[in-house]
Amino acid sequence: MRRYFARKLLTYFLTFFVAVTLDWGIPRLMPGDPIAGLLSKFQLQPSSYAVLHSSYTRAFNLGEPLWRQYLDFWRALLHGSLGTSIYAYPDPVTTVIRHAVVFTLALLLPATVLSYLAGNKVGAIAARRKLLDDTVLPFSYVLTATPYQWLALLLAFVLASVAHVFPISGGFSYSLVPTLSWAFLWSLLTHWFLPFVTLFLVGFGGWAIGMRNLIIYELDADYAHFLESLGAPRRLVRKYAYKNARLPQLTGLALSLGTIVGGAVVTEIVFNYPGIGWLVLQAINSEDFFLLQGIFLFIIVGVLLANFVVDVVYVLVDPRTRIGLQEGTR
Amino acid sequence: MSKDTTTTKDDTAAPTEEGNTAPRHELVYFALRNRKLVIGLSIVGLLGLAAIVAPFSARSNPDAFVGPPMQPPSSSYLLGTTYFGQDVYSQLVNGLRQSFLVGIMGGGIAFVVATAVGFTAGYRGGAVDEVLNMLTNVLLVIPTLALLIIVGGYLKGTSIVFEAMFVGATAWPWAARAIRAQTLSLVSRDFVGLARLSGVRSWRIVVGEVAPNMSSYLFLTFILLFGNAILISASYDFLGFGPPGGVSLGSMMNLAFAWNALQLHIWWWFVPPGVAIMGIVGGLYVTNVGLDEVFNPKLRSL
Amino acid sequence: MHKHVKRMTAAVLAASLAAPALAIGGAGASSHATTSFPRSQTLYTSGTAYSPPTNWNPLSIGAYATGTIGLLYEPLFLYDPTTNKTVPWLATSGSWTSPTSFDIKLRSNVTWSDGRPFTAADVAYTVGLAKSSPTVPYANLGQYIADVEQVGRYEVVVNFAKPAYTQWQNFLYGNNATPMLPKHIWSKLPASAVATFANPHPVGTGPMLLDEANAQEVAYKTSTHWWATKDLGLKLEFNYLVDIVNGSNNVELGQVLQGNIDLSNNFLPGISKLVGGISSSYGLQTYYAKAPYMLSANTVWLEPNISKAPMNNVNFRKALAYAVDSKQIASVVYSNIVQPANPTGLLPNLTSYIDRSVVAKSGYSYNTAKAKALLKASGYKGRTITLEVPNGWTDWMAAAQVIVGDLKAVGISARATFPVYNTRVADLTNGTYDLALDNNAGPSTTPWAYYDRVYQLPIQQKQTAQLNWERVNDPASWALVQELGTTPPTSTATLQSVYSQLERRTLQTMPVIPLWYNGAWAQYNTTYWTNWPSAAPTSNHYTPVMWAGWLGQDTTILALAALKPAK
Amino acid sequence: MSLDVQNLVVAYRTLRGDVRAVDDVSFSVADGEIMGLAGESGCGKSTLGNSLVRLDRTMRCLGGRALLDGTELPLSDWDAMDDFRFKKVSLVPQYSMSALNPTRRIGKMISEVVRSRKIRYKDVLPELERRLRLVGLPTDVLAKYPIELSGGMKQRVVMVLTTLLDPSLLVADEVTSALDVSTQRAVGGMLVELRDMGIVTSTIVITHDLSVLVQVADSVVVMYAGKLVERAPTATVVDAPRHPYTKLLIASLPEVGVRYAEHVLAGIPGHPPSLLDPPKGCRFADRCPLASAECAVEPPLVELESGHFVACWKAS
Repeated sequence: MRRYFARKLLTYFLTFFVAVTLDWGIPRLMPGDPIAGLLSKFQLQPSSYAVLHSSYTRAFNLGEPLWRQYLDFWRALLHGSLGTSIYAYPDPVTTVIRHAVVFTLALLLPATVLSYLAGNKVGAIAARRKLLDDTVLPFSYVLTATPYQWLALLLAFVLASVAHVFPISGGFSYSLVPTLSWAFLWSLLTHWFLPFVTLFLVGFGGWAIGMRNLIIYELDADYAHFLESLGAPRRLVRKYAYKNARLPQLTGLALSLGTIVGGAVVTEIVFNYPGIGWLVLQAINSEDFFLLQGIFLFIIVGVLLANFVVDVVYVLVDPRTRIGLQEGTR
Repeated sequence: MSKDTTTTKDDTAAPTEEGNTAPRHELVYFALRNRKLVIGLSIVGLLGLAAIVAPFSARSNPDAFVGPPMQPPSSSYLLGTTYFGQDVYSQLVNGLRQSFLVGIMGGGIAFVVATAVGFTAGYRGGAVDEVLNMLTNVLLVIPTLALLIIVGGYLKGTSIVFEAMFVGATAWPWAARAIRAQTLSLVSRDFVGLARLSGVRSWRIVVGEVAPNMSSYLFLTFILLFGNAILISASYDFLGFGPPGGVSLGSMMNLAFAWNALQLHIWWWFVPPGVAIMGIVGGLYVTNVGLDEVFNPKLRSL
Repeated sequence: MHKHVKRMTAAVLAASLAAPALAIGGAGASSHATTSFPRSQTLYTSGTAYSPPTNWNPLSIGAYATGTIGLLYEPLFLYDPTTNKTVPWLATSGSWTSPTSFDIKLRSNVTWSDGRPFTAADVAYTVGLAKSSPTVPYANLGQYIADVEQVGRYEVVVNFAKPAYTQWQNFLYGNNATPMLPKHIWSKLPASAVATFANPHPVGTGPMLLDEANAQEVAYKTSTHWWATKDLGLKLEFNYLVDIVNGSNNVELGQVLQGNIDLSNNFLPGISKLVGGISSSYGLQTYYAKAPYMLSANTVWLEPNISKAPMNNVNFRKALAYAVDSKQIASVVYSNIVQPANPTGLLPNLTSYIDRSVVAKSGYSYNTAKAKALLKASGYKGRTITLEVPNGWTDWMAAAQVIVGDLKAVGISARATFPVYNTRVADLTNGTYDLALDNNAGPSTTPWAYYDRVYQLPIQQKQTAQLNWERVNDPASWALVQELGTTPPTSTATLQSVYSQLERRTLQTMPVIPLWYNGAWAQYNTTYWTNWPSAAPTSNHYTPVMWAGWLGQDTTILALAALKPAK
Repeated sequence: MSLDVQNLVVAYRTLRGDVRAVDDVSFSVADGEIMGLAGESGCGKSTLGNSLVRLDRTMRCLGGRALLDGTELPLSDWDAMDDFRFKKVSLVPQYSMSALNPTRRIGKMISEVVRSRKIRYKDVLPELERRLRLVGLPTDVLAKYPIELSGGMKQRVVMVLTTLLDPSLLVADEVTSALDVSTQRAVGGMLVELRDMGIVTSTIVITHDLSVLVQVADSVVVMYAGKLVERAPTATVVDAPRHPYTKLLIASLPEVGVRYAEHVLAGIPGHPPSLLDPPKGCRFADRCPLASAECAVEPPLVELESGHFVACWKAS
């Protein structure tokens, strides 16, 4: 078991290393001079341009040779620093991200976990009842084939723009100062709802279909037939099928984390929801590659962590893996 | 997500004692009887047809300013006009064409990479497997958008072909993993062992023994990659990394969003492209499950 | 195990929902007493800030939060582009007492928000930074200024080593007018930090105080001690001004329609359809009730790279000018909220400087036949030229499509490309582009700044400061521009003759092709506040935009002071 | 008379009609008898055995009946069959290696199955543990997952579980084919032991492998193309088979180590006929070296001597 996790951790570390190295390249590989881009937004006289250019180049550590920059980057990273944001100059990138992260987590975690749980449950029920199979399933196909941004647009149009049931944008009402008051919490909740529903629904469809199809397979597995030959009631057979079908679903969860994050990005953009995804667009629009680099680093770490959690849960849930580990056969 | 609809379960297992492998015409029969397959294929087929005849059925160049702006659907403008007075119908059929192109090209490239990586990793094992696994992991973890931004930064603006190639180059990891798992389970079977012992060269074994045994699985994988490629490119387009103009379904949504279609209530600008994408991708997914049921006798119901 | 998983899930969900509340709310709660801004006492604005407010240093151009100049810090004079007049602000007057001395008289009852009086020492300090700190935006003045004298508590004399009329004028008036800084605070900073430190606790002379800032917005509270209330009878009727960081313009239109934003300075597509037209019920208003709806803000050029063929050919450039139909761009892309530019490119506030006879003789207009003829004369061989527009600038991208269509129509093989912004900047500074859209020529009190941008010499390998990006090498015109800088503002006849010459030379050589005027986008919702800036006969004809350079240096602050609650 | 099968017809439903995998088969198994069921792949033996316990959803019982201890088994009624399964009739499937739910501890799974049959786990646990010890398994296998057990151990667990409630009829479907020779013998011995101890009343052993039958079976039924062709005491079948098909089958047997009859039978020219549209008359006629005109009429199953039935015109 220890060897397994040591190996896993090594893989994670290597992946992290490669991904971070690529990420480091973002502001440096991009064509054009990020400082020139920044300064072009001010109307400057040539003399002050030269002075500012050199001071900003120093401030963003872009003057050193590349290998030096690379080492400095790792050193700073280990100290928890991701440099300075152009978009929110002079705030450090970490501060900018920290403000956005809470919103994204509040959106992504419940949407992912709830859609996963609900999708699995409903898919399992659909596999059991013909009526549900004929109604829930087509609906699920529609949902999972829906581009996130389109569902978001549709919800924003119908429920916000036309019906005015929900606010169309933002993380909370402009008229409130963030405080721990009921009014503020309510405002957070109403602004959170539509983006949450978007992420939830699209995810839900996929999980429901996945679970339904997996259960159909599982019900045809040898152990299911054996249970039947022992006269076990359908309930028990389905229970086993459901539990076993959760395993490939869990693998699916790990594989689709990237897609889910991508969905969150476009959804946040549609609703102007001030999370990481929205920040991606701001960083792109303001050509803030340092911020972009920080966000992507954050996503990389997040996805890796989530993968690790899935790995651990998988080991907890699947005795085959666990036993295999203990016997050192894997 | 939907990629789980083809499970890693071994659906190519030898048929039961009494069952016999279905002859081809029987597959056709089951295919025709399978409601999912028929519905899925009809939707994809219809939309595909619309894409193919797009240049003939479009009423104008999709970018041309043909009429008064913001016209709701009417007999003169089937799906209304955009904020700028472009014909939404013409943009839609043209966008469908682009989406299919991206789907086939992007999905195709991803499929080729996924099978190559999956077969090699699963068949060769060892260090090759480790390296390929690492590559797969890295691609699964890093946000592909980051790569797109860098690569796209060097190209002044993108094109459908570039986008399809990019999607193809980045969307394969999950499929590679699934194919690797399948290959692993097949490689342990007798016939591959026999072939190996008899000194047949590896790629011949893969092409001659392994691939045919999972042909239906591979086909289903391609269908899912096809749909994925369309969805992915739609979100790139929506973020503004697509080809310029209102020429793809994703950029139609992007433009509609950027030009206030929500507030101006120009719903006919962003609803059709979404429905079209949903139709293609949903149709493909349903086709996928239908085909799975046709290929796999165990899942057939009479 | 299953139960554990369930319990864990529930805990994660609860925590993830509570997290933002705690993280955002908790932070605010500890430092702040205001919990909300009463709607009827608050003015909501947006369309200026593209990033979270983090900086209130008026010298950090491009970085300081909306309101820093205007609401907190104030210049000596305001400039009213609609009347082309200056308005004494912290100064009561300013005048040349000799060709090299400028005398400024100050108001005597102005105080900083920390209670200290505003005096000549502050002005002398601020002007003096031009010499002592090379990072301040007006450091180019340093070489001209000899010394700054304080005459008593409320008078300053600036002595110049050599004439620098236009540069000094830019320091005093218009969108680059420099706000006055409190010496007692700023002199403690190291010289290198003067222009860059974030100044999180600003102390200014203006009508408002910084109240609260988060990633979404910055809020100001109305000060009770504003000098202009006593001196000029001006008073802000609102107690709070909240400026919201831009989302997408799409989101913003929704907020304006719903009355959540009172003043939006974003480009909001479709606004011309909503004002007065299909739904006047929204209570939306713009400066003009009909086209072009907006005041003009800057000139958009089609910028040819003159260092490359075929753009180095004057007939080719003229062909471009005749080929593009600016009216179509204005109507199709902008729904007529912009207007086609005057051939000289000078903004409407500078109309009085335009020599009509020159325009009548050498001006151009949309004419495909002429374009084709000029193209033929240029010997154009059909090389494909590209038109660069930064990716994501949606209106320009749409305009680029129209332009390319127009160019193709006269036989120019053209293609639009949409590189990322930094690539486009690099291409322009390095001179590796063919055609570009550009709007560097912002508002100014005289045409000098416009021609300074067009003709600046020498041409460097990297044209970094956005000057002469088209790389025109015209020493004669550049000499005329320099002559403007040394001609006293009082010599109006000399100046006008130089302007006429520059206008003629520009139209004859077409170094840039003015296409249309970008608007000073401003849309108001009248639900909570009325008496908005308007061309109609009202008491409020001031500039309606909160943008840097407009709010505190033009007359937007006067427009805000004229607002009345709707009741 | 424990099991009495009368004119049983079981068919697979396919597109082109019913495939009669078991066609009008009658036989009986006495109390304490172990009956072998042999034949080529696809002859219907597995279908026959399985249909007595678990009629797959793709199959249908088209006729005939099966009486167990005088009671008719409701073969076509899935739910009613549940009353018999496990308690009266039990099946050791050919996929014993994968018959146990891989994600459940064995004891837990057994307790859940037992409880689902309205039996208290506590009540059967001592007997379960006794029988595990009986077949040479430590009782702590109950705390293990299937993956922790070897193939032979899994096989034994499955056998203990299926016979836990002392069924009247045990159907053992290819229980030995996946095992090595020594384990094979042990499992065979176990079948005999189960019978000897009175745990199982009667047993049907389905196999390709006639050598196993020689070891355990009292009598043998040989099937060909869905039809019962010969039934006799084991010794008779081995030493004096009367049906030409049985003869060929036996002739191919003796070499040690050849376990799959089908490999050897490749020597018999031709293929079994399609069951979708079986030939009239004797179904073996096409491949039969003795075939003649009379074979165009289906031969009846005739009792040549006591307990020896043959369906062949040439046998009498």
